[in-house]
Amino acid sequence: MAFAGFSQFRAILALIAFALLSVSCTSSAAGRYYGKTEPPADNVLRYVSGSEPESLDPAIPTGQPEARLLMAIHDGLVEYHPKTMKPIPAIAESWEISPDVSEYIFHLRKNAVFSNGDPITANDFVYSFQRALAPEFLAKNAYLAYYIRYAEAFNSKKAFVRRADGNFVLRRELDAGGQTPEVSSEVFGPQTETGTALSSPERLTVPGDEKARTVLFEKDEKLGAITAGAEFVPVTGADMGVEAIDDYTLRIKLRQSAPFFIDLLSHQFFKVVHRGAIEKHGAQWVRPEHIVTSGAFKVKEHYPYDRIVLEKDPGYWDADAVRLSGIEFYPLEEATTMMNLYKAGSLYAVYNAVPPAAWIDTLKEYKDEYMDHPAVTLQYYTFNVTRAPMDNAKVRQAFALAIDREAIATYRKTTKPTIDFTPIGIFPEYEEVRDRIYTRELAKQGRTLEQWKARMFDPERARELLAEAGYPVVQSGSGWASPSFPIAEVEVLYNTSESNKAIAEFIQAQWRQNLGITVALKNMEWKTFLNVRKELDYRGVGRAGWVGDYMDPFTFLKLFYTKDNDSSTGWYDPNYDRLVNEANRELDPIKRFEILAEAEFFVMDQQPVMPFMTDSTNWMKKPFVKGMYPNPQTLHPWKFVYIEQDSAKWDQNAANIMVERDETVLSHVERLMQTQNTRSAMGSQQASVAETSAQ
Amino acid sequence: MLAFTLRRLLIIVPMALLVVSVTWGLIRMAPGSFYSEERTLPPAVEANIREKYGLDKPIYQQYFMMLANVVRGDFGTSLRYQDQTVNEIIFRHLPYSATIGLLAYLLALVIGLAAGVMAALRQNSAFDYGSMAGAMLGLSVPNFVLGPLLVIVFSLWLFWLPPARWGGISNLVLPVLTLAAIYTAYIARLTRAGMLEIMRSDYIRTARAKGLDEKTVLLKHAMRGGIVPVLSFTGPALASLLAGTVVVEKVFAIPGLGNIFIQSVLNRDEPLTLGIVAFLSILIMVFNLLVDISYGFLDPRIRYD
Amino acid sequence: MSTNGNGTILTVKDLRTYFNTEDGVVKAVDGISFDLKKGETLGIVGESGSGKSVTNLSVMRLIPEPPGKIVNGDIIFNGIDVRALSIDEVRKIRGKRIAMIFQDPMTSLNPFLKISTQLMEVTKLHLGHSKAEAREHAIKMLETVGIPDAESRVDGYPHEFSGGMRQRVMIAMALSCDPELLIADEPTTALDVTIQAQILELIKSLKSRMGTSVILITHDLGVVAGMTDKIIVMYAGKVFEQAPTGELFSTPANPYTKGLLRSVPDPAHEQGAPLYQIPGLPPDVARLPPGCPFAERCDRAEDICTREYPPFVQINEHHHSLCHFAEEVYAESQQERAVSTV
Amino acid sequence: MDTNGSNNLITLEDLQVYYRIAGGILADDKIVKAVDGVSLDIKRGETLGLVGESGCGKSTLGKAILRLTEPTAGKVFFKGNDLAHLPQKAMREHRRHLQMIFQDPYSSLNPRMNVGQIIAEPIRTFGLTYGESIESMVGDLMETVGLSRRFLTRYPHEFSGGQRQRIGIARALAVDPEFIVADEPISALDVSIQAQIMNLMEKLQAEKNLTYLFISHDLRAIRHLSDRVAVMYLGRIVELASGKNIYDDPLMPYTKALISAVPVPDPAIEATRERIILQGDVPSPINPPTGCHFHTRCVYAIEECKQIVPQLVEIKPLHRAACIRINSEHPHIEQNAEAGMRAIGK
Repeated sequence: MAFAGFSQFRAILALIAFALLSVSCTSSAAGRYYGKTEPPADNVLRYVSGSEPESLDPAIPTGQPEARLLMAIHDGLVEYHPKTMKPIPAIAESWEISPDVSEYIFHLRKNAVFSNGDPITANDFVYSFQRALAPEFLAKNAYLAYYIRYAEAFNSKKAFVRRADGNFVLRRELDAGGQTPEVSSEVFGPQTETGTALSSPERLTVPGDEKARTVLFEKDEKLGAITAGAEFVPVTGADMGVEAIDDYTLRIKLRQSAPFFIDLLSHQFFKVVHRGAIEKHGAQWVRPEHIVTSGAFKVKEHYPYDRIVLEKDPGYWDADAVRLSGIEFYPLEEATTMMNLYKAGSLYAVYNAVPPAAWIDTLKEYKDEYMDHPAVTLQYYTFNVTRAPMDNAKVRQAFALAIDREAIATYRKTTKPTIDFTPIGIFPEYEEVRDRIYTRELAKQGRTLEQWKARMFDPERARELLAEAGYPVVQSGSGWASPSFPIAEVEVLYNTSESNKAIAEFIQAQWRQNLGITVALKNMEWKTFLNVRKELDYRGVGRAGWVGDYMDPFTFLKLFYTKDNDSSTGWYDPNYDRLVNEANRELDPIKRFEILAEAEFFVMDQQPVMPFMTDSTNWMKKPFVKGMYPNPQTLHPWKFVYIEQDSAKWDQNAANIMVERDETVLSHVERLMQTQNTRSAMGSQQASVAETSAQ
Repeated sequence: MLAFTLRRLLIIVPMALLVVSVTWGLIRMAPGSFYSEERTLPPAVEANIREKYGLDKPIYQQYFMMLANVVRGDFGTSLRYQDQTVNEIIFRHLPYSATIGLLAYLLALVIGLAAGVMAALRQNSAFDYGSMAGAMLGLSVPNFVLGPLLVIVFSLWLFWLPPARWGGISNLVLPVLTLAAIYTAYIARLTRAGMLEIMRSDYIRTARAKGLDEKTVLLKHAMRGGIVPVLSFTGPALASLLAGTVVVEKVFAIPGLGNIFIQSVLNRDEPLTLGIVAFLSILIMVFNLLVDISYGFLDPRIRYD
Repeated sequence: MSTNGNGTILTVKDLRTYFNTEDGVVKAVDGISFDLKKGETLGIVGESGSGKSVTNLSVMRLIPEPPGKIVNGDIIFNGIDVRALSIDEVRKIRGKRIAMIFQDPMTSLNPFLKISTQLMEVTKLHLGHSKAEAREHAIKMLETVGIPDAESRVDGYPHEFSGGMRQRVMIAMALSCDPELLIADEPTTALDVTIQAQILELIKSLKSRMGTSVILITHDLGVVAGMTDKIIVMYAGKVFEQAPTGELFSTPANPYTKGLLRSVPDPAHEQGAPLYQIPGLPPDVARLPPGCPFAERCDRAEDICTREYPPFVQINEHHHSLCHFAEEVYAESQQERAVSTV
Repeated sequence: MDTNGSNNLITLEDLQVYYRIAGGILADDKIVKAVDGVSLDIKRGETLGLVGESGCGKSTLGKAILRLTEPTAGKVFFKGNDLAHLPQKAMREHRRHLQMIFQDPYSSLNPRMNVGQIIAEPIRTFGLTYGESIESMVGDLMETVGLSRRFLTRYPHEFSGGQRQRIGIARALAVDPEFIVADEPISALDVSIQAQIMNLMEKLQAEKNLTYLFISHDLRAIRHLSDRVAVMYLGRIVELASGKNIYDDPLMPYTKALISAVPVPDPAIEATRERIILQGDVPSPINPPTGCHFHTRCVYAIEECKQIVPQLVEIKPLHRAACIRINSEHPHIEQNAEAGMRAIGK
């Protein structure tokens, strides 16, 4: 028997396999539903959470997989609205905001308890925040809380400087530039000793570590002079701007104006934890046998890498409205495996971006199940502005103009083309304001909004810009060439993945076609890539993506804020910081958006990054699962989710799911929001924002 | 033989330490670290983390600290799953891999040996061609293709078996079949080749000349020699099967050691990676030793001195 | 079908065993006939590839099929037509009534099994021995073939024995059931001369004690000279000469036999003079010429030899030679003998 | 050693080759004395036959002379130079004069090289000639050993055993050696081919004035080819004499048995001659018998044989033997045995 044709043999096998796979995702298109569709009799939701959660401690993990899971077992001051993700009351049944948006007073409900029956009080929040921000806790999410006064100082082991007369050195004594404005020093809400202290002018903080301090003082003589002879008092958790005014009233004082801070509080990092359990069991308090939770569900079983089984907590303050009797989370990672389980009826929903791109055309046929909605994400390329030729804004603009974003979006199927840094379709009010401001700013330059929006694709202008930058583009055969362009200095760096590669190749082809420049592609393993990009060790162009942390444009725009920003471009401009500070001090949301839009225009005009698409949430759920919405982050507050046994009431067209009104869910949400709506006028604007976006 | 075993056992320790050291070096050479993420950490947090994990100490100190822990068999806690020790994780996930691996191994052994022996006996028969073509198929279809194929047929078309995850016996069927396929094929081919070689040997002619029937010739005289090559293959194979097979565990979402291993590497979870590497290298060395010892039982000519 | 006459234990008539190979049909044995009387020893001499081993494997029906096949001929053993038997019936003869020993005692014993196991299974099978009986018998047989300390060595493995000892074990095994015919296929080729002498001596003495008939296959004319009653010389699958031992050595009637005899160095002669050599190489059995297969190497070949296949000439009652000039060669040999004896 | 005026090409002085067999951590290493103090001369142009049973060390001795095995002790003089202690680099100089022919012509030829390459390899290695003349030289060599030049590009598997042995000989001849160790060159061959190879070796010796160490267990071939014969037993030379003397008048009981064991292709002789059948096997070289190694199988052995290591001494002119029971006055052991211990004057 001859095996000469071994390689052919393999090729044939591969073909067979491919054929079968294609069949598998098309064949049952005949049926209405994708695979087995039977609601479970046990009223337990089976969902896939992604990777094995790093920890069940809400203050530790940073990833989406944990976010999906932790919001089921831990409760916080506020909860995400299931559709808009704006904050709705949770343990805090209402809150008040100070006029300069730097202080919040939360009124806690009195019937909230932990899973062991202990009542949840304001002190539990104080403990939770202090624990999470303690430097030795090493929380990677700590930065989320840095808006809280002295939180960063505490987390970074800083110290106050106390003069011999007992007075602390104030920050403003040193701060000449006035970058971070002082907040109001009037106490808002109940007058307390701590409240007064928190409202006094911000103190100067210096490194707590003596060595680091010495180095700093040597560099900064002025600082050295001010602190000479003074005593250094370490910043403690108690110094932070979090105060339990009484058992059910919590004060949070911020270091700056931050209207978006309330959005942040829905994040798992700010959930309340049980001090007793933690002090008793240490790191192991998260084990199923020890864990004490505060959410609608409590942990029944946890088999790492296999499943986490939750059951409804009957003691939960909102338990009457919780409809699922339990949730099983499967920590899976392979998209195909998830889809298989979904098809086989063992999973009732998959999360965002699970359906493989190649299957999407087929999956779209299942209108009752497939969903597609803008996500709070942005895909963009960064330019390393610290190196030639990308230090030249014109080159950057040329590169950004030379790609056909519509084509990419069509090619990638689930994305929408984007040119600005805040993704479209997520903040409709901001977008409206932004168009107005852009028109104004462009007029100053003698340009129009239409011209600006033509940035979507303008190869001709791109070639002009490149020529202006000193790299003329000439006709070469049927295409273009830019002989003088330093091609060796530019490459596209991306982290290894099929889709990143496909996009990089697409963009590479666009630049070759429109600018006559063929850049090299370079891929790296994720962690390596992160390091290289952060250190600005790349030449020319780097891939980047950003997922918003909260529902405010600032979650994107902050990437360019302050000198050591996260943009991985090396771009920084103090004018930008000034604008952002001004915006965040503004309590009127529209005015605030105007200033933010001005800031966005400022940065996008300089083009340190090249946004090109916004991802869509593309996912599926069985029609009998209700109350799960394609919200921008596909995070589902589980207490609103339920399983509908009556097939007549199943979701019919998933595309309409956001506009259709599910009484069961919305009446629940409205009931909860009532407590906040009845509060003072201060709080009403928050609720109205939530209300408008809900429609 | 005792001396041989002792000597080999003694070698395992330094070998495992060597493997661990090399792995450690590779992890440290790879850029990035367990705490790096899309979002850059505030420098203060990063500094705190580095201090806590001793990353601010000189590299040789870190190496010797690591080595000292490894020698004590204490790999510490996982960097990612901080409430869990490395040893706990390994021994928690080993049974999943071992169950699948052992079942696949037994299946492969039974079917592979039987098919190999039959094919050798009926050389050039339809059975021979059929089973060897099957073996060829088993060898050339990678399990990341075979697994999904089985899933499509048995889970998504027929809805007979679950497509993934751990659970009841029905959950075991597809991963075990997938995993066993390639080993069955190997064993069948090795057995056939081994048996054919033995069947041509002089002592088989002697056995036949004695008037023994074919069954006795085969089972009593040919089998032992014929499976020697199988043994040398299956020993290390069993070690790797027990320790988990990444692809199958991925495809079927089995919480086995292979899966954990890959994750630990991707997470830069150094203690976990080192722990698994040490465990696997010891496992493989022990199995190789067992194979070498069992040679002695199988083949009286082999002596251990 | 012929039957064995009185006293004849084995008759082989016009045996032809062919092999299908990639090079075509190899006529490994192509028309061999001989009779073997009870108590007689037959020597079959030939170089490698001459078909001597295949002849005897054919007798035992041990030719692997495919690729081999006995295409023609009668094999009558004690009146039984061996070719007509079912394979199960053949197995009852193998090892019991006809036994074999092989060239290489290193590989002919199963290295994985104890000597006792290998010896006992024969008598358990053919003589219905119980385990204890078989073991006792095995030890007795080992003692018979001169293995010292048989009681303790019986449980050893083959590799613990020297080559000579292993061949003794093979002989013990072969003779366990007191066979009527022993086929010894190059039993001493792999052994040292001193051991060869021991083994030949052993076969000789056992044969006379047990009355076994023997077929001794060898390439060494020296070995058959002292051991056999008659000899068949094979070349390229054919019998070239067949004669009683004495006559074959004294008056060979075939140029090939003569050449073989002359090319063995004679220790009695001084060193120096060149040795007689048969030129050329043995033919490729798959591509035999139409004439005499030896013609190309034969120093007295004439045209007819390459053209026509030679006749099998009967010189006298027991002496045959495959040669166009058999009579002449015989006459020459007689003359030479007369000269040398004078 | 002064070899001036002597006709010796090779002189061995107390050559020893010991192997160490690792004993493991709990057992001592074992020593195999494969060659145990051999002293010999090989004269220019002669053939020295070396005979013995398998495992007696004859191949090791041959290899040790060529330094294919490192000698443990002793000296190997080649034209006055002690090869045994020469550094490898200096050894290379001599190596082309010292060649070897192997028993198994198949396994000693690289199956991936054609005949031309095989024979040319030593020529290139020693840089004897270059370019096109290599091919003509190889062709000449092939004809010298009786192979057609046409076979130049064929591969070893295309040849019969005898032809392969011719290739092996041609390869050895390629560097124009003076001394060839032929290690069982004919024992793997058919009878009719053995004669061809022996004749070829004799022819080449005459033409090229070669000196052979001819190692074989075939006493008939040894007798035919050798001027002198050395009989080896368990690492020691036990008898050394001319071929004629060895055969016509062997002195050592072992030699007698060896010669007697050779079957004679003549039924008349076979029927009448008295054969000495040795009992038992060659003892293991790991733990050889004390005294005279042969005493365990020797019918004439007496108590002293177990203790005294016999020296190889001249018993008759040009005939040396190592046996305490014979001496020049009483060279025949049968008579000594009959006469008992009186004969050796105890």
